[in-house]
Amino acid sequence: MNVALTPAQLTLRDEIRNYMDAIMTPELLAELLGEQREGGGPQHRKALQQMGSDGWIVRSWPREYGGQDAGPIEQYIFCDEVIRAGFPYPFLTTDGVGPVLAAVASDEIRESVVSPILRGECVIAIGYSEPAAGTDLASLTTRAERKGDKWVINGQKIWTSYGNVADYVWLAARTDPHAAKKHQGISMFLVPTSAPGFSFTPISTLGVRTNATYYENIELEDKWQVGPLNQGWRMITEQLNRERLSLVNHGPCELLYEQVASWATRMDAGNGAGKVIDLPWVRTNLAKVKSGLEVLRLVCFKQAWSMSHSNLGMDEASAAKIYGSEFFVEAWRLLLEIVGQAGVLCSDSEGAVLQGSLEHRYRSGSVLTFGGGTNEVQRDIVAAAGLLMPRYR
Amino acid sequence: MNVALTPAQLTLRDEIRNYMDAIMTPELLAELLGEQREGGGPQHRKALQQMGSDGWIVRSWPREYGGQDAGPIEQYIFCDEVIRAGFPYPFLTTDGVGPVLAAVASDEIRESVVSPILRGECVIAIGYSEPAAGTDLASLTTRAERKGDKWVINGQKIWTSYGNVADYVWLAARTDPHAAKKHQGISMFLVPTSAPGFSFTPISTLGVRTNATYYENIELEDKWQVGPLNQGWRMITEQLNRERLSLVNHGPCELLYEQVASWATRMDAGNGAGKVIDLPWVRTNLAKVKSGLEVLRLVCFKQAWSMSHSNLGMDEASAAKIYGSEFFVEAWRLLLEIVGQAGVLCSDSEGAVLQGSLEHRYRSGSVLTFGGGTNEVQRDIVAAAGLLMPRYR
Amino acid sequence: MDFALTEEQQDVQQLAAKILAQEVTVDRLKTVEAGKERFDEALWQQLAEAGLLGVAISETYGGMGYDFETLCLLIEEVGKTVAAVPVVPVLASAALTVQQFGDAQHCDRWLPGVARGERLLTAALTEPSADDPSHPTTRLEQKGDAWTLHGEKNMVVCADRADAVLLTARLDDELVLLAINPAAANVKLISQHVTTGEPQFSMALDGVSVSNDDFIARGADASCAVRSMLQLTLTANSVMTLGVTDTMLSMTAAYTSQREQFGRPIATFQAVSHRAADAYIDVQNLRLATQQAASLLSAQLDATEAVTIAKIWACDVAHRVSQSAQHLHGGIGVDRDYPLFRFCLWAKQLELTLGGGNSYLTALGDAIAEDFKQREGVG
Amino acid sequence: MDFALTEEQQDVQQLAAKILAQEVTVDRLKTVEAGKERFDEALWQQLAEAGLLGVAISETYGGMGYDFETLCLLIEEVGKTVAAVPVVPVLASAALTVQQFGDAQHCDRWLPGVARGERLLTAALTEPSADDPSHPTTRLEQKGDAWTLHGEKNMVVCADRADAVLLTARLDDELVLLAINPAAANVKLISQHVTTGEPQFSMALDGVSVSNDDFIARGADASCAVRSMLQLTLTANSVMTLGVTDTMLSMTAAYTSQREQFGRPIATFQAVSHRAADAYIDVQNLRLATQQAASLLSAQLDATEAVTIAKIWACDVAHRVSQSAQHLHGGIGVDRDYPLFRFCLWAKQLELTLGGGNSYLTALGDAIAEDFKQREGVG
Repeated sequence: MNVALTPAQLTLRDEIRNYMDAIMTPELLAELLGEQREGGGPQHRKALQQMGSDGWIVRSWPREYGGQDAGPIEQYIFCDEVIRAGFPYPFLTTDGVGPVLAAVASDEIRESVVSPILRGECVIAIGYSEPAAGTDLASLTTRAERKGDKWVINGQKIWTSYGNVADYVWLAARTDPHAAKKHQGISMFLVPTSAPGFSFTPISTLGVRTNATYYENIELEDKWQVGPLNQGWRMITEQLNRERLSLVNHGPCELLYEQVASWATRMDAGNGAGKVIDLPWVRTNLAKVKSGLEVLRLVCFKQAWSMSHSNLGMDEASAAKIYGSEFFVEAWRLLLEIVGQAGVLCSDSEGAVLQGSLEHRYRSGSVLTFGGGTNEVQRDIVAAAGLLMPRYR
Repeated sequence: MNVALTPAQLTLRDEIRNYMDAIMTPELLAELLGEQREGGGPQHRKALQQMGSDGWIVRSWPREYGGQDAGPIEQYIFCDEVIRAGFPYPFLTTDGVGPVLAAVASDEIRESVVSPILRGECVIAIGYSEPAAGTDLASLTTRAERKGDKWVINGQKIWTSYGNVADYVWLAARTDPHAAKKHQGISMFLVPTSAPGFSFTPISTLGVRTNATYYENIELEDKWQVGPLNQGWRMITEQLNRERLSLVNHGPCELLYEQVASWATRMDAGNGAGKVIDLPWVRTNLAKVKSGLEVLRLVCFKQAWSMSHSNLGMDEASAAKIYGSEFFVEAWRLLLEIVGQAGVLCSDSEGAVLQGSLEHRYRSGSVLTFGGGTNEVQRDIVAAAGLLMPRYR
Repeated sequence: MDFALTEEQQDVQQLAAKILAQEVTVDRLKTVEAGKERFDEALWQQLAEAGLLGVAISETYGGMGYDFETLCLLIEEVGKTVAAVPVVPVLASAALTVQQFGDAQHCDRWLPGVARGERLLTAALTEPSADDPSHPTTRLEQKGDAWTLHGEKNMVVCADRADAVLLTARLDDELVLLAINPAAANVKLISQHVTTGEPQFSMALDGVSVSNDDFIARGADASCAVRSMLQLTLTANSVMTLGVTDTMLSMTAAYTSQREQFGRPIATFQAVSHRAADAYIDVQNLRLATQQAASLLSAQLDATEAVTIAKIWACDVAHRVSQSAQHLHGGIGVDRDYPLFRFCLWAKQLELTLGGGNSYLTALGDAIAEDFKQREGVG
Repeated sequence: MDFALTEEQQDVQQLAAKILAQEVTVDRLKTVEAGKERFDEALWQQLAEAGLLGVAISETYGGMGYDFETLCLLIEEVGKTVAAVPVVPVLASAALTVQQFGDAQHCDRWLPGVARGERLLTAALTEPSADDPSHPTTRLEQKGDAWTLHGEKNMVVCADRADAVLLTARLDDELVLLAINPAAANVKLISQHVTTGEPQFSMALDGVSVSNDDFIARGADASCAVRSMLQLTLTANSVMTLGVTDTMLSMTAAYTSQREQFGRPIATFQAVSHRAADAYIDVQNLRLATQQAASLLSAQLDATEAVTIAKIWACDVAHRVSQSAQHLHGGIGVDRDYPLFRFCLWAKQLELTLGGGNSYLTALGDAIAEDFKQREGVG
């Protein structure tokens, strides 16, 4: 057993860290502090194309699609550094939907969608959740009906992040309303956001901006229906499982931990008590974050290692998602306590600490505990798959 | 609003504290350190009779039974001081079963059982739980069958605390096996432990000694069946509700908190770090116990106050039981940490700290979280009664 | 021992609840928040007309003359609605401190106006580099018969609207509590953007002239006044947290009882109902902790420990209940079109105001150690 | 980065698991515990015959010559069964320290015997008034060419059976690490009764003669040896905790899956299954934390932080999983006729051995502060 990164992995990490330093130009950083915090602005688009042409997007893809088959550990390092740098990288496009399209879509779609993805020129939003179908995703009601040689889509999705800037929505729609079970009869579509009948409205949340997207008599040629008809549920769950792995990367939390610790080392505690970091409770808060973070790092790398040996269990993936998402909530709280009252000053305020990054983080804290498969369902999975306990509904 | 005890209540508290100091003779204390930790030994019996003849047992009873109708706050103060003193007071007899017998039993039983209870000469054990009927108490299978003018009892009970020393068992038995619902058809019996067919075996647990009790063709005259036939379930639940209130008294925890804090004030921390209480984490542990304890004290008095105004809600009683029982587990942990490695030395060991009382406490910690109505059921009650949330089975 | 409210207190509570429930609709909050400042002028006037701004101001100065405990009932109701009215800094921190520690002239000058809703007082309790108003870095310099003030305060609520800001400074080694007009020369206010949108300001004091009239207290009196102001503020914020979390809890119970997934209300999943039950216990416990602190302060008894314990509970409960409410609501809970998010913002702001729970655990631990050292006669 | 066990490690793990599963039945434990001491002589011999006592002892001294990480696999299996064998103090604390810091004579004298199960070594890490073996109050006094030892050690596992007890003392200002024969004159052992029943002893040292041969290390070497001994012991105990909690977890999953109440297995209540799921996450996380510490120690890399973090997790997980297991079992869980209670006792003992989690959080926090002060170039 060897829990340290190999020299090659360390070199890769440093390479990406340096590369991302260059990617994060002052212009891009400025753009990301404003309305387009989640990406999609011109600077962000430009940077993404740069990453595409520098070969980073294709790197993790299988060799048959021109990729380099980068292993899960290397891909984790990549993800982690990119997120840590603060770049809104469209993982759902590049590592979620992209490889699926490459595997099952028609040559035409590969040409018109997959290639642009690899060039960093195409972003795809995910359209699964609906107002009445959240955790119980299989009860979705957006429908696609066959009319002549076209599909006609009608319905509404929510939490369509990137829906305002994406080129396509990867949409789950009901194609067989008479299927015996509700998770049957669902198919996947690629909906161009330029299609007549597509619209969106912003949803402003505690933390980030997302969208409601509307599908009103959108007519699509058959080529936009991707994968086996009525078999979409398996594609959805596989994509969600893949996605879950990138939700709890340790890097961004590590970065903030280091920034707060450095800040506490420089700041006077007032009243002759030395520096903030000299207060015993501040040290304890940092120690709690550190000991939680260290295990999160191990959990993530263990997961990547298990994937590279093709034996990542469902229980392991769910356990990681529960632990990571709940640890983040705790970590933001502990770090904010250290900053104290000024921690509630927003990024654009006089007197904001660390550019208000903790103020923003705490507002986003809860999204991961219910998003990406709510933690209640994940615990059901852990008990059933990890402990073989019987279930009851 | 006035959260302080009245001068009369403070006087009562001091009076009981002084009285209990006198009750806890060296002989009794020695007896309680040995096999008869839970009471029932000759010294304990003697002390209980003393308390009876000094009028303490009858004090909380209604005036019609010779009591003084002591209010719930006064009775809480009494309970708390008695438990704090370390005296194993038979609350289930004196405040649980006793008043019920006084209210519904025949004159004969009142004469032969209730009067001795008030004199401190009679102890009654509770026989509800069975191996297959714990949380789901209503599925109990011990049966009482009518044969001629007698009842014949057969079955087994577990967790019959005091079953080895009690004069009677207050037994729940099924008298109508054909009742429509399982909580119907249960009746209450007073079983003399001298009756042929009664036996017990000790159950040694992590914390305390208790018993399994066996009922083999025990023949009882009709007078031992108490209360309305087949209506025992209501008597059980009422008694459990009453019992729940005395489970989480704050006094014993307060006493240990003070003992540990005093110990930490006297002990050197070693290595020139002053006293143990000078270690920042020790102070924080004490502060956590103190802030939890203070609220437990308020919860208990609020409950007693609500009872004295006859409006204690089920949700309030359940919330107090959950909070208190889980706080105790946390408090024993925090206090044991302060004592450190020597905290695992038992009371009879060379080098034991505070007579090993924390070593004993931590072993008893979990009993209250599942005993007295498991906390899962209590949370169901809080959600349903306190928050009006719908239930599903 | 008595947990009952007096009849007068029940009246105040009901009056406050009625006005706030009626006025503070989601639309009203959106309108206020779309305006220049998150301050609901009309509501403030309405509370004044109902006499509620004067609930703890002496009848001598046009108030109702009730105690701090009664004021807390108003504050709890404001917390329940997150109404855009600065009841804590104006009524608890500033007005009560002036009433208790100012002279008759100070009281005359401001309190009747506060009760009528015509004047605002506020308090500056923190500096960018000093959390504790008893140890300010702001300094007062004497020049002949006059003084000048130098330093910086921050996060001062409604400093722009206040007639006077209570603040501390050092005059050599002496602590002073002053009331400074924020419109005076050499005071510079800069708006600060905080998570709730509450109007807060940094306040640069660059040689502000201070006269005899501006002194509320000096030396030991000032220490005493500042300690009292802190305890009132901490308790009032804990009470506000109680209101905020109480509403989050009832919203969560209601939402999960009607939201269906998998063909049944999600409240029927034990994982959901038990987390709500834990929040219920938390809110009940916080209620008791704040009642104790408010009751002791009202009775002018030593409340140091009770105030600290209430603050510790308020911090924990704010965080836990807010996270539970967000989590159990799922996506809708963080949607700014649904009212929950405001309560979450307030929960975090209240938690961190004057510092988070762990710093108060340290303070409580230090006090415990002092106490036991005295009991044991150890150095 | 590689989480795989080598083939040799898998062999050791399987061999240990097989022997322990076969031998350590509930009846066997009851028999041992009914005897004079909780020490399973027969099992100890069986482990010796299988070569397992020598798993980390060099081949030169008759062992298998594997690393500490491999020894941890044996320790985990012992934790899983709470077998009555002192693998941590004998094999990790004492034997590895002698092997690494003793001279060839020390190794020759003891290690072959330890591997064969014929000799025991143990370590005394605490004193009644000093938790830290690097700062003992026990002192060594020089008189001409000889030394005498004065002081008291406590909670020394199997001191009665040991050929030598490793312990620290001060010689003036110098730290020394000694190996003392507990049967020597002026050593007085008193049996101590601990919660698990593990045989532990206080050890009064009242002028014990010490010769040159008894020195394992002095001065800086001794500091280094003691630090290493502590890190090995802490990690080994964390690994033992992993085994203990792992078994509690699987017992809980199995029991709740078959125990029926209200007509269904209680595992089907979400409140039950989710608490078990949390315990599962805890045990998995502890596994990773201990693997990291053991792996770094085996590679002779700096493991200070990793060992501390493993200990912090071990303390928390021991407490939480033990309480969850007891609670979810209900009454049967605390019944001493059912095997769970032994694991609960071990969980608490391991948690507190060498101090609880909060003291290690403090140590970690202090180290973090030092680190950041260096990075920032601050005092």
